[in-house]
Amino acid sequence: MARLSFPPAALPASTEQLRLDVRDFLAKEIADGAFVPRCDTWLSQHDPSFSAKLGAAGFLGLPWSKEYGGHGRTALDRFVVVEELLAHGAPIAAHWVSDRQSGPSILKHGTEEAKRELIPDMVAGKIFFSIGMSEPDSGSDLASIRSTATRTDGGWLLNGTKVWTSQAHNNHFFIVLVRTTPVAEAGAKHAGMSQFVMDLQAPGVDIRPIRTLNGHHDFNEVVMTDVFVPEHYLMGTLGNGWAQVIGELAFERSGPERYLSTFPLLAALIDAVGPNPSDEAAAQIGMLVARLSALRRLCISVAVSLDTGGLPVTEAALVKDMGTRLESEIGEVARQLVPPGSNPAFDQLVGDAVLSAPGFTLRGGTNEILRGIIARELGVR
Amino acid sequence: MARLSFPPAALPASTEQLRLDVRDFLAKEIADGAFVPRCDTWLSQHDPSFSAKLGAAGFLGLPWSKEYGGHGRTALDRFVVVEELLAHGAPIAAHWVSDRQSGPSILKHGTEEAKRELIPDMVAGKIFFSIGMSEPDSGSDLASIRSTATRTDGGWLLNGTKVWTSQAHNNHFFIVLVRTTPVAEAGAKHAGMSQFVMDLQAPGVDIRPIRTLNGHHDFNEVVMTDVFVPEHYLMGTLGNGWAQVIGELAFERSGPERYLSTFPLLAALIDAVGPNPSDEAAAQIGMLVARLSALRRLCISVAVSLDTGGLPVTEAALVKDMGTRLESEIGEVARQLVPPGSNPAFDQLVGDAVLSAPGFTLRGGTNEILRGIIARELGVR
Amino acid sequence: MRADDLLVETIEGLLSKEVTPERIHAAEGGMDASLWTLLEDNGLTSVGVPESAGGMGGTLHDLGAIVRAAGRHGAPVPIGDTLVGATFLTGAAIPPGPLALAVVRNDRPVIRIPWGGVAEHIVAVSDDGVALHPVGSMPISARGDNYAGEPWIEVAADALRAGARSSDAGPRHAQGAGAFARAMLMAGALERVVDLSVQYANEREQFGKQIGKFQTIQHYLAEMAGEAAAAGGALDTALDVASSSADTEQHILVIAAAKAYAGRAVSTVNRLAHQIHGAIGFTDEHRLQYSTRRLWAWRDEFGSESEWAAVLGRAVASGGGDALWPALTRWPAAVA
Amino acid sequence: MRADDLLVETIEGLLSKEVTPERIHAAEGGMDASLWTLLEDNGLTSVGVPESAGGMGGTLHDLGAIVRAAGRHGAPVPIGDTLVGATFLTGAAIPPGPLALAVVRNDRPVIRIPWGGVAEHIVAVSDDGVALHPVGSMPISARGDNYAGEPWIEVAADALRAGARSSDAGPRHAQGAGAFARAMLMAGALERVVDLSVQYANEREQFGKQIGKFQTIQHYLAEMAGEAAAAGGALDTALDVASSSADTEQHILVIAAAKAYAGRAVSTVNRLAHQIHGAIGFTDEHRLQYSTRRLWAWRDEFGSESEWAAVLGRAVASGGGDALWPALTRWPAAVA
Repeated sequence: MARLSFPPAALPASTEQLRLDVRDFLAKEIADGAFVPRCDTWLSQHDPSFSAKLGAAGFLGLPWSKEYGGHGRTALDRFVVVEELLAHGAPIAAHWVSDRQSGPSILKHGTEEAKRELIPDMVAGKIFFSIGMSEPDSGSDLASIRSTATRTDGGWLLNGTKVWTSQAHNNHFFIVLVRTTPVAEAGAKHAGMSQFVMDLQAPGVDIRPIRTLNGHHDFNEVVMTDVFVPEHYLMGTLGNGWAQVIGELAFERSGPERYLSTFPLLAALIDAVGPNPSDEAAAQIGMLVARLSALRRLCISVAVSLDTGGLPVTEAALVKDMGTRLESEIGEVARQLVPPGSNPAFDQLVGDAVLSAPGFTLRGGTNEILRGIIARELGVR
Repeated sequence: MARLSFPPAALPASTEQLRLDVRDFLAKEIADGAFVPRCDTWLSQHDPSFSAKLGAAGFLGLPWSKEYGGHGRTALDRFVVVEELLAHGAPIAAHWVSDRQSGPSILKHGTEEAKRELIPDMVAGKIFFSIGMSEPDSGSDLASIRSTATRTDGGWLLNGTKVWTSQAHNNHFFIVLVRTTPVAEAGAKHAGMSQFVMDLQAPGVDIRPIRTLNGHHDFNEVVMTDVFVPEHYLMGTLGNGWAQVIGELAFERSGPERYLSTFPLLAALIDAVGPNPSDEAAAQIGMLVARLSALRRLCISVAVSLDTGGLPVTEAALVKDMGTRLESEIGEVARQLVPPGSNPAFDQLVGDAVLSAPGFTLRGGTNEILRGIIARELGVR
Repeated sequence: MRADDLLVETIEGLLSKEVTPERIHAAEGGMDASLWTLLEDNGLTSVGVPESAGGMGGTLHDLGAIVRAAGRHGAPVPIGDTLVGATFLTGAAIPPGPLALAVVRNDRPVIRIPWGGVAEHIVAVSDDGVALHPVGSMPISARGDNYAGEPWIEVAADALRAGARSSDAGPRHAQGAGAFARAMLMAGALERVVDLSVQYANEREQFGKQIGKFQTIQHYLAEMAGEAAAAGGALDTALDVASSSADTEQHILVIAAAKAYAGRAVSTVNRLAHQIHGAIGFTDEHRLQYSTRRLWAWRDEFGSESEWAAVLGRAVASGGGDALWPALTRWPAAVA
Repeated sequence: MRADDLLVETIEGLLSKEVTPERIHAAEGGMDASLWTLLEDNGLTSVGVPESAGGMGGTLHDLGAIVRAAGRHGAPVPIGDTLVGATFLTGAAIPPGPLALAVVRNDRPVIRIPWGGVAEHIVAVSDDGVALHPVGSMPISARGDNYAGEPWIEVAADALRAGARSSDAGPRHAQGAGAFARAMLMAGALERVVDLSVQYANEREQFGKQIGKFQTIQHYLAEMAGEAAAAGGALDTALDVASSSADTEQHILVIAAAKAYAGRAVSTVNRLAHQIHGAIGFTDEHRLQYSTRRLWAWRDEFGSESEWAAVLGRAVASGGGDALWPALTRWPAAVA
């Protein structure tokens, strides 16, 4: 019987000092009024100056090679930093994509020139990236994208439309997936795609806001009309874009941002309920804590596996499915245990959670897609 | 947009006196120690003497024509009686199928001879029926049954195996669905089936117990080997069995037994929790009550619709889907609000509910089948 | 009992024509004044107020049908609070313009008043009785919008309490009335969210087929339809009992059940609707969010589902187990 | 940290061979004495007891692996309570034969003792300390079986309290130990139920295809696998923390989380497993119910999920919001 594998794993002791350093840093920032803890900050709270402070403090690009300006530490060191930033509700949307996936992607697939040009400023928290994947009609069926890149002198011309590019209006670049060979010629739906780094300030780029029901402008539509991309911004092998993207999914899906988006609300809920809850209120809070603790362990197991060369795609999908449901339910429990209207700061956190929740279980692969992946791995055919 | 229809409806005032009569009757029976309230009594608590008492009191065969010994009242009168019996956890498994569907079926489809022979004793609570539908490999796919009836002198010879025939070991007859034309000849999977009344004491009938995980022997396998059934036990039109069965589904699926199976536990829970629950315990109990009340209203709407010639098959499916989940959840809430070990009578009711719950959402059409029916009616194609 | 057919047809026709996404959007943070005027001109803002008091007359079921329709369409006007607010003004002249309802609880120094930002008068119900205040006369300490852009205000309880005429009605009843209006609105909006989801499931294609062909989507829709139907049933029961029973404690309990059920339904229905709609339903351009944001706002106003379920649960607990079934059979009672 | 590989192989091999549905069935209402003897002969009934005290030695993770395997196979012997019960007998000779664990709470005059019906000795933990009683010496006031046919007894608290040797351990710790054993058993049984369901979904055909091809069934399996994995993760954390931290209050909290999570998982996993298996899984002849009945029984024993979640919730509430995250990062702590 196939079974998902979450081998017992713990973070190495070497991460402990780093954790305390980040915690101290954040305590000072909060005390200085640099930020007020919020929910879902990795998507919504874009603060370049805060990101630059993190860069200056050495908390970005941790696992990246020193050769390109990284800190040469481990992915688990980054894990710990990210956990602390999320749990404290810090404004980390500016560097989020850059630090989580663009940097690693460039280091793995980018040209030498691109690495030298981009990585140092990403480590410094000064250059920020978005993701150029979804298209208006692709939805969960990512392989159906239609944007194209065609050869031109010294590089490529990109055309098409990307949607759901978070923070494109505030960031400098995105890594974009486009067709370099038409489906008809490529033979298979997944063939003929390539990835490029693209400058979001380049001529021919039109960035239009997509406002969401929570009142945010986090997302954009990015329309590319003959946007020139220099040759050295091609990522990896021409035509190998799909495989490169899929290889990153475990990294994208398994992080602590998949269950900690509403952690600041849970902490606030505990204070709002006070030290002597009824048995039943205590049970509701305790069960949320038990779930968080269990998922955190699974998440660490995935992180350790990734760090040691494993590719726990299904396990990551499972953590994301369960984690995003949990972070949604924290909002539901909170609003029922503490009715609105008595504490504006608390109401703000509840509002963040309730109105942002629909996104939790959609972004980065809907939960229905994830469950299909899990079921296949379990061996139903 | 297609939408399910639950027109506002209430029981007629004419049912009120009957309700009070049943309630008085039951109060006396409980006081006399005739029964202790239990969960899921319509399936599990088989008590011929109690059924005979109900018959003598005039509470069975209520809507059936006086011509055949019935009381000539309405289906809504029966509804009220059944509600009271279920809510009080009375032992009603003996006459349950007979009163709910076999009687109406015989009155609608049976021969004059069968009606005269069987109905009066069914009204008296002295002849009890089971259902002969499912087969070992049919499961949710009822049209795939393989039992047969072939013509013989003066009647039919029945062969095959029926499973999940509740109380066949205690009852007198079942109404059985068999093939009278092989699939190959009938053309369509649903064609060529017929219904018969069959005597469970006839030669060639072998009744074998199916014990269930709750420790009960409620169900049986009924093996038929050349069982003779007289001609006058044919129900309705030869070959029309499928349509006859489907026409009864709304009646079978919409009754209050689809949400009241664990009502006695809810009443006991309220006493066990006591008059001063915490806010959160009160909310859990209150929500169960709100759900019961809402479903009861939908159920009454379906009953009134059926009574006035409607065929609310989908609405009945909806009530059953929601009601069976509710009656399962009552057990889950109860065992968490009142830990086991302090009150044996309460523990008994919890045990009834927990161990019988898997059956609630399977019997009479699994909830997955029901949801497919509902979705089709909503207009997804 | 049911609402007048002609009335239902009138309100449905009117709202179908008037309440467009563009107008809902434009009204956020305020209300749609021209819609209000149209409703007022059609006499729909005083249904349930006796003709003798200058109203249109009509039954509680008529009132319920209007507010439910307003919920179904997301009408950006305080029709619900105006209609239930007027029922507290027995013997007083009912002023023109929208009303807001203030539940002046003893344990709160400041009272949040839904729709206070656009109402002309506040019906304030406290233990001292009922007071009618022009909004302009009230010291407003805070303003804000609920999730749906419906503007509330906060006013000191003492100011609201001033000038009250003694009444049988207290803050519990006002909380109940506000919750009743929300249960009506929510029953309508839940139906709309189901309808939108069915429609979307038939239109949207993924992996080469309509998403409505996926079994999971079908089951989501079935579950949503069940919750919406049950919320509607609970509302119908509350309307029946509040119309026919003289016992106002019974009114509170059936309203509790209706508001609790509606709130419960929102959690499931909104969640699954957004899951079905995917990213597009999360944008502020899609019709869905005009309904789902209202549902999230309304389930919190005048008591959440857990607060109302606790009201019902405490009543049931104090009655004991044997009293539960007889109580349930009175919700609704049999009728001639 | 993890259990010894050879040990895991040994217990798995042994139980795979011995624990057949027939033997589980035959043992209901008692235990499988020959299985017990076999385990004892292999030294598996004293793992976790130091060699100096006549035990086999081994770590808490070893102990956990044995009990988890017993849960996975539904082994009808009190191996869990025997192993955790022995940990209270520090300094005392550990008697041969199965142990049962009595949590002698002050608020109960009579104590129900799981597995008391077949144990040879009772480890009774009260505020007076720890007492070891031959079962034969105890006044048994009631007998019964849990849902899985595992026999309990009830004994007067005073009789259990008699002769206690003073100890740092009190009834809270014994409740925790019993819950810990249940969390181990449940983690194993949950895995088994998922495995059986996957297997059945691949075998059973309905409407002309394997039911595992229906999207709804696939999603049920995914959800079940998630709950089982998380329950296993919570157990692993409890084992790690209880092995490495000197703070027994921390032990109680991670055990609370593990038992609470396992109980929560049972509701989902059992419900969906039976829904997938249909009628056949509801019969007493199918393998499934040997696992699901145990899970229903175990989630109630030594505290339900809501009781343990409340323990955790009260601890968290008393610490305040800011203390939660630092606490979570110690469950488990980083290790060298």
